[in-house]
Amino acid sequence: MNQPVLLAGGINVFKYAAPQTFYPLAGKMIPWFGWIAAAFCAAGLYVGFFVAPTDHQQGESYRIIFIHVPAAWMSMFIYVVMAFWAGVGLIFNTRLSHMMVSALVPTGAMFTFVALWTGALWGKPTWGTWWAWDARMTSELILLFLYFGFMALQAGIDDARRADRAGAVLALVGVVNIPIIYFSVKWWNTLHQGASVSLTSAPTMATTMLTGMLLMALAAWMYTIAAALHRVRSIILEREHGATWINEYAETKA
Amino acid sequence: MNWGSWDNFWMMGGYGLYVWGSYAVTLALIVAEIALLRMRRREALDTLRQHNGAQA
Amino acid sequence: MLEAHDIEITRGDRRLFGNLSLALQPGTLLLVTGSNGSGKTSLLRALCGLLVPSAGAIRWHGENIRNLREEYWRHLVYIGHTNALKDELTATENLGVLCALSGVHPSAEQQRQALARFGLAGRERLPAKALSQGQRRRTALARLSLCSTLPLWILDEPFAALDSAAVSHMQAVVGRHLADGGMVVITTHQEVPIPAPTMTELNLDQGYR
Amino acid sequence: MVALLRAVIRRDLLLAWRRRADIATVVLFFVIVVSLFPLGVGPEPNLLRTIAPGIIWVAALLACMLSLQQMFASDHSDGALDQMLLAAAPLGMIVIARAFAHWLISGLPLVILSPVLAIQFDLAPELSPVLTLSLLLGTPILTLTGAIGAALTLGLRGGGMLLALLVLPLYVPVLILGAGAVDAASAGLGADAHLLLLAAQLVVTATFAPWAIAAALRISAE
Repeated sequence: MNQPVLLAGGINVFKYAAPQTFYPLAGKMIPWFGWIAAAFCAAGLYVGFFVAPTDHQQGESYRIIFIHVPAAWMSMFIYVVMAFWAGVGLIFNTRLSHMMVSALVPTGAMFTFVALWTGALWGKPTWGTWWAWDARMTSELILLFLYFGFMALQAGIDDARRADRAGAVLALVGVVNIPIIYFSVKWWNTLHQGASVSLTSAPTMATTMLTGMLLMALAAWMYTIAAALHRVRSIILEREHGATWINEYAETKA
Repeated sequence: MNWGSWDNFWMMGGYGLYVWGSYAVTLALIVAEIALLRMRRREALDTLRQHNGAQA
Repeated sequence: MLEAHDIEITRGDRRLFGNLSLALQPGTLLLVTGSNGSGKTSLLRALCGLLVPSAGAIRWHGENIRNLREEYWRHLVYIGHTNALKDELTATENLGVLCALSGVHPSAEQQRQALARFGLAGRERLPAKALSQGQRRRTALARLSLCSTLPLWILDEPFAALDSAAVSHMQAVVGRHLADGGMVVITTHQEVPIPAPTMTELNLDQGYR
Repeated sequence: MVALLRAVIRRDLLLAWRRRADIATVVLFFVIVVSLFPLGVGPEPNLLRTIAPGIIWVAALLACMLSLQQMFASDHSDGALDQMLLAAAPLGMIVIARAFAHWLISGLPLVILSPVLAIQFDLAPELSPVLTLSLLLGTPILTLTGAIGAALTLGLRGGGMLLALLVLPLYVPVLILGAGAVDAASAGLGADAHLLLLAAQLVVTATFAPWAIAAALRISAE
């Protein structure tokens, strides 16, 4: 069975689908992604705080955007990537893709929470309230519930194989439902006037603002890859404890 | 450079609480996630070594 | 015919067996033996297609059963160690549903006769919860005499909880099915001789590691 | 195959009839939850009229959840589920038959009761049919979506709470469209758009959910 791998670089990526070849490769990639994330983050923060001008409507409070928007993007993007690996895992029956799904979930939930938290802190000075039943905020909250549901389901199943496959079905059902949820919440929101303030009507963006946001988004992306690779390595260690290479490896690591 | 002084920087034009509240919690969560990641790896390795010890 | 090629079965972290191959020709009885926990039930569930082997393939007339699905299942009767009876339904109603799921739709009279042959005459209208363990087992097994047109029978401990009369009737039913060119897979820990044209015994305690 | 599916539906209805106390529990739960709200928020008629659709819909979601826990559980423990997985008809079809039976048993009673509960909340007479129609279109979606969760959590410890956690977020669109239909009608906007969207969602769910349920059942039964 073939299995595409996260990073295709023109080399034969299929042989890295086996956990024992993937494990050292991932180990080599983690520091790279980690440092690239840190560099993007530093650049993004510099642009965000020292280059981007003050917004004439919102003053300095808009600077929350540099984490709020990237976190919100990542929260949704990670769920889609999860669903992709879940589908690959179900179709090609590859253990590594299922492990990748489980490795992505906590980071996705973290970004979802960050998006909600920063949304609330941005909402207070902008709308005068911590929480508005705005379409984006509400969908983000439901997305957080979907992440929690996924984690609870996998935690509730002892058998790794069943946990993988049940989680995969749930991720696919979730990803089909996310757009439906989003549009229904939006529809509901427009019907119930009053909470119609939207984060999109926020500042007309200066180019430097956009640059800062994109840099931070890239940082979040690289961080996610590093975190997921790190976690997938732990999952491999937990799951494959019968394999000889794992046992030998554990001895070499003090 | 936008800010005349560090004081102004931390004040964030009166929005310091909101801006720094956002950044601090995000930072705390990322630090916590990294700590959890390392803990999980250490625990996985410990369990493996115990398995190996039991077999040897 | 039913074949298994180099199958390996893993439950959780435990590898039950591997490199197991078998072929079952029409008219053959396969007796699966082994100690508790050796994987008899798992093997049967894998042969049914309920459990996917971690390696290897199971074929029905040369075609992988994973692709055949209901094309395979319409030739199969599986009776597990649970009887699949609903407590609130009568023996006849239970029998009717189980046969219907196999794609067989016997008349009320045929069902009554099948139950009678298994010593359940006069109990057809009792809810299953009012039946004893042995009677429940016999109700589940009565399905076999209605599903004799389905060539492959996979039976998990069919003789458990049966009295001697029922055991000998079961022997006869299985014997007739084999004589008619059917295939039967049975697990048992009892010594029950079955008149089979050809019989293979598979002991899961030996080899297959 | 038709005879097979008919036998499955007949079995479920027969079982429900013999266990009618279970259906009564679901219906009573629905009525009690709805009746508790006026005690919590006060008997002010205008307020009650405003919140009625939302309350009745939320109670319907919860009642549906309650009944879903039993949809596959006993069949899983007594081996009847294995027989369905090995049936001579596609599992997706059997799942549709079972979902239909489940809806007849625990969805339809809620639909039928809703006009009575609407009276409790003094809902305008012309809104009551809208509420009933929205429930008629929405409760099958609840059954089908919930059955995915029920199949995934089969035999797990804490299955009931887990089921709620998995399924309730997925119920959001149904709740919004269902309760929204009545709100829109009372605001004079007409409920057609909501009801049409609900119907569309029913079609989509009925097309895709059975395969997800079937896959989940095979995974859980392995």
